[in-house]
Amino acid sequence: MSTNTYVPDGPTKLEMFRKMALLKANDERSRKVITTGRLIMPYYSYRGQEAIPAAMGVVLKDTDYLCTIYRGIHDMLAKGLPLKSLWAEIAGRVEGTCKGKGGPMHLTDVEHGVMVTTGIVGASMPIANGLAWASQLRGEDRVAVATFGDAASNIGAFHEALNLASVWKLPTIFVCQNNLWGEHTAYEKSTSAKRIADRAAAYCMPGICVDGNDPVELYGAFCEAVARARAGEGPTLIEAVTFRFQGHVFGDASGYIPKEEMEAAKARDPYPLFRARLIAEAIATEEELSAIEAAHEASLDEAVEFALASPFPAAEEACTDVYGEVA
Amino acid sequence: MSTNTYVPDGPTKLEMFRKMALLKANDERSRKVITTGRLIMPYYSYRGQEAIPAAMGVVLKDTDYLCTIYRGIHDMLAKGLPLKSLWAEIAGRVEGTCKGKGGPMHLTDVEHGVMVTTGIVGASMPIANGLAWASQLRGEDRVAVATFGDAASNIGAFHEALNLASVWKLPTIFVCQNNLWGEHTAYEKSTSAKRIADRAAAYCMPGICVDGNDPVELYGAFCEAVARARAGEGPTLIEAVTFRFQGHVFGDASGYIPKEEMEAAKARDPYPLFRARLIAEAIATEEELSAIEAAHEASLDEAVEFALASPFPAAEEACTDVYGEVA
Amino acid sequence: MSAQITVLQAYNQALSDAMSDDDQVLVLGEDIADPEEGGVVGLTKGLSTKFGELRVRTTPISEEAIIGAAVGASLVGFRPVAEIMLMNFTTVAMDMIVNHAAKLRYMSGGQTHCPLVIRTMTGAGMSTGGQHSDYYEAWFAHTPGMKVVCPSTTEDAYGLLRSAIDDPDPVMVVENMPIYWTKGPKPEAGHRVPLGKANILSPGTDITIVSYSRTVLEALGALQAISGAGVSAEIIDLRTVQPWDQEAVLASVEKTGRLLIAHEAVVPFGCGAEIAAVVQDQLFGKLKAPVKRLGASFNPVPFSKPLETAHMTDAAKIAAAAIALVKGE
Amino acid sequence: MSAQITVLQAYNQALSDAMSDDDQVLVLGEDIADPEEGGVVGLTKGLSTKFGELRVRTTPISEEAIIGAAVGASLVGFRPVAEIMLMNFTTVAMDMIVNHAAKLRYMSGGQTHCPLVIRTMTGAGMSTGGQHSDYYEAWFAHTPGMKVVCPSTTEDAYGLLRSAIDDPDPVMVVENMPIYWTKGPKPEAGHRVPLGKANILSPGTDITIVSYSRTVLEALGALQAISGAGVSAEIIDLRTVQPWDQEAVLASVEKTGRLLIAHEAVVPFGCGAEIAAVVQDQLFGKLKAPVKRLGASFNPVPFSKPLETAHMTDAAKIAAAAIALVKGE
Ligand SMILES: Cc1ncc(C[n+]2csc(CCOP(=O)(O)OP(=O)(O)O)c2C)c(N)n1
Ligand SMILES: Cc1ncc(C[n+]2csc(CCOP(=O)(O)OP(=O)(O)O)c2C)c(N)n1
Ligand SMILES: [Mg+2]
Ligand SMILES: [Mg+2]
Repeated sequence: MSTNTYVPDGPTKLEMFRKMALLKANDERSRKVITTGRLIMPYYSYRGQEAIPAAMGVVLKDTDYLCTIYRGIHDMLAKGLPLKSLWAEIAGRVEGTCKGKGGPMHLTDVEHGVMVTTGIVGASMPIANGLAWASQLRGEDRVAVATFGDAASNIGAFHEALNLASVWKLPTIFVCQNNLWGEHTAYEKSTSAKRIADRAAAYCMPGICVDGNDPVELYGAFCEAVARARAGEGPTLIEAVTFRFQGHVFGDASGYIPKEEMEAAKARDPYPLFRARLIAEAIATEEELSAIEAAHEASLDEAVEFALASPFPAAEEACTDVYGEVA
Repeated sequence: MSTNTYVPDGPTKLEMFRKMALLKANDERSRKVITTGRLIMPYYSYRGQEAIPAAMGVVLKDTDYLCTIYRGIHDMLAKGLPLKSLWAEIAGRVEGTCKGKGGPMHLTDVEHGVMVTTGIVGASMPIANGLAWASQLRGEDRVAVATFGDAASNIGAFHEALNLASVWKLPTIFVCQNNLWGEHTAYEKSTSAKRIADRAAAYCMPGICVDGNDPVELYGAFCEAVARARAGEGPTLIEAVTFRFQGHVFGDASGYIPKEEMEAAKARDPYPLFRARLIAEAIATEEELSAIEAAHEASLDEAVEFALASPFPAAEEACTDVYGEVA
Repeated sequence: MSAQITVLQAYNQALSDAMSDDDQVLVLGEDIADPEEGGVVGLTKGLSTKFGELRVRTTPISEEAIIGAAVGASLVGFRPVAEIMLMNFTTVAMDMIVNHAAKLRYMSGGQTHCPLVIRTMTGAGMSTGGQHSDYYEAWFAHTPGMKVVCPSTTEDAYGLLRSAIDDPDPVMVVENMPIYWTKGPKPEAGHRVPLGKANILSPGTDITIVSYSRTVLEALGALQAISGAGVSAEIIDLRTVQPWDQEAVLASVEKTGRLLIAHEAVVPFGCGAEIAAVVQDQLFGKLKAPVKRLGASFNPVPFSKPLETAHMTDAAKIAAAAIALVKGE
Repeated sequence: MSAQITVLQAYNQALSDAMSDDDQVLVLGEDIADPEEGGVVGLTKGLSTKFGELRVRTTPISEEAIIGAAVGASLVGFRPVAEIMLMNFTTVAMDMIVNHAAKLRYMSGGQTHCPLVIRTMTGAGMSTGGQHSDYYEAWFAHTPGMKVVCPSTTEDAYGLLRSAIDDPDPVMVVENMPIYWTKGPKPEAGHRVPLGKANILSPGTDITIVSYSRTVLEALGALQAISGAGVSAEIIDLRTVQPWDQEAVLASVEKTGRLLIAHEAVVPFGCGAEIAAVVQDQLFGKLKAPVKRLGASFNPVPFSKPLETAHMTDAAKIAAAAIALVKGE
C-alpha cells in the first residue's frame, strides 16, 4: 500500500466531509420517512459506510462510470445523483431519475455516470468491465467503478469479472465495501479468504486493503487505483473494511450480530471521528461543519417535499420503455 | 510441495504405467476407429495427459467419487470404467454404460465411482462438492475428485466451488489438467494467474503445482491431497502442467499452436519417458512392458468388437429415463 | 375452526417433518441456519437447532455452488432441499438446474438420478422492483426432467413440499412471498398432495378458471363479482405446473365449454399458452368461446406502486375477463 | 444461378459489413479472433485482422463476463455482438441476459438501453448429446425486453443479423449449427430482413405450416409428400420468434383453416404453444381443425443416433402430421 503518495489537502478533506455528511443525513432521513409510512420500499441502509463513497466521490470525475448495488445510494449521491431525482424515484414518482420505474435498487443517472444499480449480487462487476472497455476503445481516460459487498466476492461474477479485467487490462476499479456481514451471515462463515484484497493475486491484479472508515486512507487508495486505470495500467481491487450499523434491510434488527461486535463497530463510526479530526486539524470549525450539516438537512427537506408532491406515473406507463423505436 | 512424503514403490509405478499404457492405447484406437467412419462422435483427445489420471487412479479407491469432463475418458478408465462399457457407450449401443444415451461427453459408471461427466466447462466442481458433502455427512472417508482444464479456472463455477469446499472443509480434490490451451486460445490470453495453483490462496486452500507429465510427482501430490481429505482437513487444488498433443476436438489440426511449442511438448511426452524410466530403474523389462501394451491392444480389439456388435437402442428408448417412478 | 397457521409455517413444518422422518433430507441455502435466524423471512427457523448445522447448512452467496452441492449429494441418495432465495436468482444457477439436475438421470441411462428440491420465493406486490419478483416457471416446465409446483394454501404448501421431497426427480417449488403470512388450516403431519393433481376449489358450469400460486386467491376473490353477474365459474388450482393435470382441466372445460387461464407471469410464452394449446386441441369443436389468458403485462416488474398494480393480475381483471368471456363481449 | 455462399459465410459477411459500416460494432466471444482461427467453426474468421483485436476480442471462458462486457459497452453507444458458443451455455449467463440486458431500458426509465446482439449456435443431429444442442428460444421469448430471431437461410442469416445489430434492444440470434454449411444465394451487401416479419415460402390453401430455424428446411422437405397426398400447404418461416408476425400467420390460417407448428425445441411450453394460443383465440370458429404442434420428444437430446433421430422433428413427421390434419385422421 502506498497511500502516502496521495494525501488529500484541506479543501479535499472538507469536501469528503461534506459528502459524508450528506450521505449520513440522507440515510437517517430515509429511515425516518419510511417509519412514518410515507415511503414504501425495501431500504438497505449504508449507515457506517459513508467514508468509502465520500473518498471515491472526490477522486472520480462526472464522466467516470459507476455500477453499484441495492446498498448503493451512498455511492450514487457521492457520484453526484441529485437529491430530488433520488427522492422522487424512491417515492415512485414521475420526476424520479427513472420515472419511478426503477426504485431504490435500480437507479440510473447517466448525467453523473451512475450507469447501473443492480439487485443481483455480483452483477455490478461484469457490466463495469463493459464500460471500461468502452473507455479503452475510445481512448478516453474514464474509469469504471464497480462497488459490491464482501459476500459478493463469493459469487462467480466476481471471479469472471476480475479475470477479464486483468487479461484485457481494463480501467475497472473493483471496490469491495467489506462490512463483514452478508445479510445475516458472518464473513467467516461464507468467505474463505482472510482478506478480500488477497483474492486480487489470483488475477495478478493489485489488491489494496484499507480502513474503510478513514477517508484519508481511502483517498490514497482511490487515487492510486484511478491513476493506474487512467494510465492504461489496468484494474485494481480495493477492499475497504467497514461495518453496517443497521440491519441488512429496513426492519431487520440485526439480532444475529453479537452486541459487542456492533458496539465496537459503532465506536469507530467514521462520521464523528472524521468530524472531530477536521476540527482538530483546524481544517474547519465546529460552526462551519454544523452549517454544512444544516444545509444538508434543508436540502433534504426540500427533496422530500419535492418527491412527495411529484405525481405518480399513469398506469399506461407500466408498458412503455420495454423496447425502443426501431429506426 | 512435499512430494517426498509419498514415493511410489516399484509395483505402484508399474501399475501407473499399466494405466498410462491403457489410456494411450485407448486414445489412439479411438482416433483410428473414428477415422474409419465406424464411430461418429465428437472426440476430445487426451493424448499427452495420461500421467495425471494414471497417478490419480492408483491413489483413489473404487468408492471414491469422480466428476470429470468431455476430455475425461482417460480419467474414467483410470478410475476403473470397463473398456467394453465405454466403447459400447461411445458407439451409442444398449450395452454402453449409459445405454447409449450419454455418449462420449456424458459417461457415468456408478460402480467405479464415475458419477458425472459434463460437457459444460466448470460444472464438474460444484457437483463434486455435493458428493464430498455426502461423504462428510456419512462420516465416510471417501473423497470426491473434480477434474477440469486450465481455461475452466476462469469460469464462475470454479470460484464458487473452491470457496464452498474451503468454508465447508469438504473432502474435495480439484484437479486442474493444465494443458496450456482452452480450445484455440492460449493460456495467457484468457487466464490472468501465472499458475492455476496460485488461485488456491484466494480460498485459504493448499495449492500444489506439479509436473503433469511425471507420474511420480503426481503420485505424491495425489497422496497428499487424498490424505488431507480423508483426515477431514479439507480440499486441495492440484495443478498438473501438461500438454494436449491433438486438436481440441477430433478434426481440429491445432494450427493455432506454434509448431515449436507443440514439438517441445511432444519431446516431453510422458509415455515414452516413463516407459524408459521403468526400464532404467529396473522395475520392468522391455518385454514386460511390451506385453502390457499388447494385452491392452487385445482388450481394445475385444471392446471395439463387442461395442460394434451390440445393438442400438430401440427408438422408444428416446423417451424413457426422463423421470422415475413415483413411489 | 381447526388450528390455523401461516403458509410460511406450513413450509417450515413440512421441512421439519421431512427431516424427522428421513435422515437423508438436507436443507441448504443462504442464511438458512439458526445463527442466521433461519433465513431472511425465518422460513427455516429451528431446523438447524433440531437437525444440526451439517444437515441444515448456511451457504455462501454462490447459487451454482448451492445447486451443485445439492446435485452431488442427491446422486448418492440424499434428498437435499436447496433454497434459491428469490426466483430471479435462479438465473445464476440455470446450468446446474437445467443441464445437470434435470438431465443426469437421462444421460446416465438411469444409473443415477437427482431427488432434490429447489425452493424459491417470488411474487410482485411488495415494491421490490424489476429483479426480485419474476415468475419463471415456464422455463422450468419447458425442461424435460424437471417438475414444478406452485402452492397457494397452507395445506398445499405442506403437502406439495412433502411430495416434492419424496419425489425421485428434481422439483422446483415456487413459493409466493406475499402470501407467506396468509393463514389457513394447519395441515396434518405427514399430509401429501400428489404432484400433478389439480384441486377444484369451486364447482361451476359456465366457465373454468385455471390458475396457480397467488393468482388462485385472486380468482377466488373474483368469484363474488362473477356470480353477481350471473356467471357460474369453476375454479381450478393447478398446483403443479409440470406435469399439469390435463385430465382435470379437460373434464372441467368439457363441462363448462369455456376456459380462462390466469397467472402472475407475463402472458406471452407463459404457462397459459401450453394449457390453451392443449385444450383447444383436445376439445376442438366443443368450446363455446376461445380459450383466454390473463397474466402480467409484458414488461419488467415496475417499482412505482400504481405501475406495479397495473402490471399485475388481480381479482377485478379476472372477474371482468370471465364475465366477458361468458357474456360474449 | 446467382452466387452461392454458406449460411456460415453469410453470418461472417454480415458481421464484417456491419463492422465496416459502423465503427461502434464490436464482436466478442471465446476463440473468435484470428489467432484463435476465428472461432471453433471459423465463423468470425478475418474480422480481427480487418478490425483489430480491440474490436474483435477473444474472451476467457466466462459467459457472465462476456455478456456483462457487452451490456456495459452497449450502455454507452457501442453495438457489441457477443457470441455464446452454444445455446446450452446461455445457462451460465442468464442473469446478465434476463435481469440486465433485457431490463435496463425499463428500469432506467428509458435513460439507457442495450443495443447488443447475442449470437449462439445449437441444434441436434450432430451426435453431441445432452448438453450441446438444446433450443431454449422460448425462455427468451418469454422475457420482456428481449427479441429472438432464428434464421434458416443465407439471406435471412445475413439480413436478420444486420437488423439485430441495428436494433436498439438486445436481440438473440439463434443459429442452427447443422445448417451452417448449407448453401444459398449470396445476400446483397446491406440487405436487411426486418425483425418480426415472417416469410411465406410456399403458398397453399389447405394448411398453414409455421416453422423457424432448421425445421423450416424439414417443412420444405415435406412439401412433396404433402402435395403428393393431394394437400396444398402454405409454409411460413417465422424468422423472428419474439416479436412474431401474428398478422402473417393469422392471415394465412384464416385462409387455410388449419395450422401445424413445427420446431426443434421440445413441444410442452415451447414457442408453438404461444402461437397456438393466439391463433385459436383470434380465429375462434374459423378453424377447420385444431391447431397442432410438432417438436422434439420431451426428453434431453440423446447421444445414440437412432434415438437422436427419433427425438427430432423431421420432414416425414411434418408430412404425416400435415396430411393427417387435413384428411382428418
Ligand atoms: C445472486 C443473488 N443471490 C442472493 C441475493 C440476496 N442477497 C441480497 S444482498 C445479499 C447479501 C450481500 O452481502 P454483501 O455482498 O456482503 O453486501 P452487503 O449487503 O453487506 O452490502 C444477499 C444474499 C441476491 N440479491 N442476488
Ligand atoms: C460454459 C461453457 N462455455 C464454453 C464451452 C465450450 N468449450 C468446451 S471445451 C472449452 C475449452 C476448455 O478449456 P480447458 O478448460 O483448458 O480444458 P481442455 O479442453 O483444455 O481440457 C470450451 C470453451 C463449454 N463447453 N462450456
Ligand atoms: Mg457485506
Ligand atoms: Mg486446457
